[in-house]
Amino acid sequence: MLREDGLLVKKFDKLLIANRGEIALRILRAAHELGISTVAVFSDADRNAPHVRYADEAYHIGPPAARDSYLVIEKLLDVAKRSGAEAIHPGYGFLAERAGFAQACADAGIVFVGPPARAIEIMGDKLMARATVTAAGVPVVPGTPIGQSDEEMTAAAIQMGFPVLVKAAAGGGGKGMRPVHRVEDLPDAFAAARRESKAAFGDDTVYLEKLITEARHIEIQLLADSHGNTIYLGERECSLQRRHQKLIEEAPSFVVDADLRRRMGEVAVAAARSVNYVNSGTIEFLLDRDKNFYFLEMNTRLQVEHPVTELVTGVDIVQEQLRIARGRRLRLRQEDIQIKGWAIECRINAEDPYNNYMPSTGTITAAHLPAGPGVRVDSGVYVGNEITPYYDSMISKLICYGETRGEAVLRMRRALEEYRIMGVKTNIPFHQHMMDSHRFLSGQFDTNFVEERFSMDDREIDRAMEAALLATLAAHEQSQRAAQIVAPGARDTSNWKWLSRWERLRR
Amino acid sequence: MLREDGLLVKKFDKLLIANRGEIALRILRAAHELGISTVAVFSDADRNAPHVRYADEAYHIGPPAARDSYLVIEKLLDVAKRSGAEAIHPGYGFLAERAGFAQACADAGIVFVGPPARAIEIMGDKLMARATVTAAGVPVVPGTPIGQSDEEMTAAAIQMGFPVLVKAAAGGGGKGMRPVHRVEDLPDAFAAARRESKAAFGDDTVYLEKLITEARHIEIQLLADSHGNTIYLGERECSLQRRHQKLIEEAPSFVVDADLRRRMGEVAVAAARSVNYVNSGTIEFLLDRDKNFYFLEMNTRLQVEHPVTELVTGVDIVQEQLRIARGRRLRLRQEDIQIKGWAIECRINAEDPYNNYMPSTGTITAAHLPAGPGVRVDSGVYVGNEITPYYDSMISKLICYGETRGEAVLRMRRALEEYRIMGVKTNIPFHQHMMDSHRFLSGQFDTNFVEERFSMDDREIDRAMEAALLATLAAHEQSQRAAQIVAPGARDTSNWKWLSRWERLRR
Amino acid sequence: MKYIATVKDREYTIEIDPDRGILIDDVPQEIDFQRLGQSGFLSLLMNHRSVSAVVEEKNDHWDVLIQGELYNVQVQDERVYRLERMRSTGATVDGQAIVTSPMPGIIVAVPVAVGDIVKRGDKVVVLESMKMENELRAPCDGVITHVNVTAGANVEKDQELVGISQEVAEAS
Amino acid sequence: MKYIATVKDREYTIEIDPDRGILIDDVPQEIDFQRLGQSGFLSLLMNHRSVSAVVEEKNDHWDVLIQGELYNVQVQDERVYRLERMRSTGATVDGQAIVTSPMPGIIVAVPVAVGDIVKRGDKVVVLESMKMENELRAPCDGVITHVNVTAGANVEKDQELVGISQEVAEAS
Repeated sequence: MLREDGLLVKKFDKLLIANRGEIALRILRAAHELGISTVAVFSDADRNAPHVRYADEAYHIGPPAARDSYLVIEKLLDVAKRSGAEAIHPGYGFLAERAGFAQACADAGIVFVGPPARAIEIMGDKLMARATVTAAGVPVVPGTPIGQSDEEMTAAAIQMGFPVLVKAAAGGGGKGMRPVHRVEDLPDAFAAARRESKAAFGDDTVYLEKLITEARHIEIQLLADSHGNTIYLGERECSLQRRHQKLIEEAPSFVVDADLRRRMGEVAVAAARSVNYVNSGTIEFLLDRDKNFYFLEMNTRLQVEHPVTELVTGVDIVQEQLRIARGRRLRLRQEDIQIKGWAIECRINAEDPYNNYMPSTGTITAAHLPAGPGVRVDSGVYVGNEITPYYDSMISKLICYGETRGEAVLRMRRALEEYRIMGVKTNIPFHQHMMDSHRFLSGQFDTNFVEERFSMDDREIDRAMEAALLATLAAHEQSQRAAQIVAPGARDTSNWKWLSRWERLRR
Repeated sequence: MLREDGLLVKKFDKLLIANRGEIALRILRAAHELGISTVAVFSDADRNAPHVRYADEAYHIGPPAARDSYLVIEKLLDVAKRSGAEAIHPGYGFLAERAGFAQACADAGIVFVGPPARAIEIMGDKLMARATVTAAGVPVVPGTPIGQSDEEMTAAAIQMGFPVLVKAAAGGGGKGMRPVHRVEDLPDAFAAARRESKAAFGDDTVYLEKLITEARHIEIQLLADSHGNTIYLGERECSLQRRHQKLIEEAPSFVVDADLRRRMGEVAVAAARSVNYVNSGTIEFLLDRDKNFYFLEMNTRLQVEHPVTELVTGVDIVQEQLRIARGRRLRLRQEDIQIKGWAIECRINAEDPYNNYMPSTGTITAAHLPAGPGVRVDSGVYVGNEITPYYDSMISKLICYGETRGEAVLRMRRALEEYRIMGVKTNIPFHQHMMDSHRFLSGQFDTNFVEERFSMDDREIDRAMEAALLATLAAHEQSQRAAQIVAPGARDTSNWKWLSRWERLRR
Repeated sequence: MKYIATVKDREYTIEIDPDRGILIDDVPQEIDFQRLGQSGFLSLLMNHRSVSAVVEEKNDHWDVLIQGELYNVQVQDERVYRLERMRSTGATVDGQAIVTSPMPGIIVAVPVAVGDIVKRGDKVVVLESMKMENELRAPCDGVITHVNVTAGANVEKDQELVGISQEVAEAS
Repeated sequence: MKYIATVKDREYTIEIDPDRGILIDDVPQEIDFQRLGQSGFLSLLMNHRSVSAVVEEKNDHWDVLIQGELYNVQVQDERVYRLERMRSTGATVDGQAIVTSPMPGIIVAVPVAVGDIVKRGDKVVVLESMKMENELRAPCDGVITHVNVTAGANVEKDQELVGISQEVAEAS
């Protein structure tokens, strides 16, 4: 069914997943569970990736750089045509929020698992989005209109008072975003935000917003079908960020009660309706100390952190996306949505928390995932996986569920200890330190907490002696083995006996 | 606190786990999540097992045979003393239902994470159990009293009518149990049941029960604290069995509605109260076609299939066990328990479903676990793990959750496809075939379904050509490599090119 | 290079040719074959169909695990295959079947004796292992020629337990 | 056999002796050390305390992962260690620090020039990689001696970007 707004909605049996990594695997699994067959695409860097191995079919689409592979609309449409895929799921990142891609799919008669192109377009343009939702009665953060000169923006900043936030009009995920506390730092911030935005989105338009301090980042998950039904699935707490990259997300939020949840949810539904939204989407809000909330932006796609909502509502958001794209009515009404228990997600990034979170590249030499009750791992990495600078540094998501927030935190601690990744440095110690932090445990944090009031320096680590011993035993083992290879006749194995000797003594 | 019935209940901070395999790991994780430190024990066969590696401390307790290690009470109490463990969790199997072990713990001042010895004793004696629960108004299956001669039992069988069930008085888990349809088969059945019971429990007393045909095996999960509060956590459907070994369990049951659940739950609570039960326990019922239910037995311990109840109630049963043993009151009242969604567990056994489910021994050479939303794996196996005849053949449990039964089944199919174990044959194809079976999908099965109306012969497998190709490519790769090692100078690598050639053609 | 691969009574002729690529039963296939590290995990793209498998070499065959199913594949060089076929044509196979222990355990019962006539599927040994009694059955019709164990004996994996002389084997 | 293992400025003397067993800083320890297959996964029982780790050899050290934390351990034969200490005693280390690229990427900016005086922690290069800008900082106080790259350059991992002459190193 081609709707008036250009959105194509119809039953399909074969789905192309225009993405890679953990999210491609997540979507593949949902499709398999609905009996939909799957088509993966891969760059040269991803031939051995799980999304290729788990798909029913897989097509090569070019060299590693995304601009030559995962971002090339023509290649994706060509694979859809060759494979007979009737629908495309964009995942997040890459082409997920390109209105042109949604439109190109519709034009080719392919279902785009997402909202109508027009909704992406409006919400993708921060200024248009502000105007549209404001008209629908949604509160927004004060800011400048688009198209102002640096001088006009500087004047506006002085008038609204510092701190302010320089934002890329095309931005998302924290890219092209710079907080500025003093007027003299504005020129550098304009330049940096433009550079990042140009590199990431091919557009260098920036504008200003008032920076709400001590604010929390709270977002509302929405589902909307093509028949006009829109519901909210509660909130996610996403305040723990670094350089506007979310690191830890929770559902529900420590500071949102039932009444605030209902009010934010209803405003979020109104915002979505203002652009005739269909499929899964998220309204991001800033929540200030006095529980006032302001519309930040809408993410017109599936989000990285969707699992925490899945765990506390019992709803499989990706399956719902596919059902909605197939034209089905939502089975759930607002009153069916209940929040039960608590879920926390830690994003596992290839970066060094002890060295200014510098990204870490290399080849994964060992990967042992945590498991057991209440633990979910959405991962796209594998042994032999080369972590390259071509794609972003998030390699896995660890999500834990508990009956209460305390139990979820304790389970996360346990799971982080079980997680073993070698070959790149990861931010697992950061998460461990956070799970031990009193501020985190008491829920007392805002969006600046990680950058301004959290340090790895005070982390106590008490396994140095064991590490020293293990490395020494491994080194000794190796040298003994080498010696035996060189002169097998010259020595017996008695040097090894002490090891088993100690074992025997204990038996 | 030492209660009147001899049960010791007190706060403890160090727990010894008197078990191995997946359940030892399950308990370790729960203890870690409660901040309780853990002591593992291991036989010679288990030095490298996960429960040893994940525990805070580990002690060797003897050779592989359980009677020389995991079943030796003195060794376990000695380890508790040496390590300073203040409590012991027995898991399931091994010493879990030995009243003498519970009593020995109490005598040594060690908390036994389970019921009072007297409750184990009564419920462990099938006949005493029948008498006790009957007095509490619980319906039971007709049968003979204990201590009858073969002649008396034969006469009783003729009187109550065939089929009957020969049961070991000390039995459990299907061991020492034999269905008999004709009077002439009774002598053999008596002999076999006695042999098995003697071997498994050191006791060869048997008795008879009427065999309820077309019955379902439904059990009620209970939690009881030491302050007199007992609640039920809904039912589990355990009818899919082979030789009285459960293979697939679900929660809830297809045939139990809210009213029946309440009635069975209340009867189960009454049965538990009749022995002053404390901690986690399960009342097993037979449910006939007319929805009459009969008490079968009580399992006075944690059960293999507890995860399905955890997934639909959100309650962590093992954590609750530890809290109860520490003397805490139940946080949950009956009205807090709600069943949400559907969960299915498949027991992954080392056995060959295509060859009469013959146990399979060997060394695990590869193990890749399924993951993603709604999938839980409780596993104790690892690469390098030798599957020996010393312990039972269940190597892992795969549990899937869905919003509905259909979704749980579809997710289980997906997860079974993802599961990879090499080195032993497993019953994964059995589970796959069951998940495809119309009878299973429509919920139409009883306890005889697997043995009498389910066959692997009609399973269609369509990947033979791919298997042939993969083996041939692996063999070719190996022979080419061997040839190059023998005469490196004599051949170039052109024989390899076709592989990369095909790759290149596609790029 | 031509191979004959046999799976469950089905035979495939697989040709690996530097010039012609890969042909299965003479049909060319577009193949992309990858080994993940040094493990037995393999990934195959066959005309874009993705197949993920674990492949391991055994004594006389290859074990291939695909989507939960274990395939027993015999791979033979075509020339070896032809030679073996030629050799066996017309000959009579010496009809002796041996029932071996599939795992270590204890013999519970041996309900047959030398000279007994058994049918395929008849119970010949009861073995206890992994806490369960397992019944070993005759793989063919025949006469019991020897019984190497008695009840109570401890046996190892692959130990020979009972011999059966088969009916005269058919010429293949 | 005596080894000196160094972790985060802490030194341990570890003696592995066929007769005396294992001693850490002269204290005997009850040790059970197991390697799981051929992988880097190790299991240690040290006086019954269980430690599970992944250990891998790097160029000049060992990486040891325990409960999420990665430890960089230097292991030296005691004799080698003593020789090196003797050699370095009294000598002055030539104070040159090199800022290298921790990963491939594109240089966004180089806010220093030859001759600039920098403090430890000052920004010397901005590198874009994994879609983010990353600031590389001076590892020590000193003077910029050379700058090998300019904005816009593609760099490889471990490529030398900027050199800094350190203050005179202290005799150790």
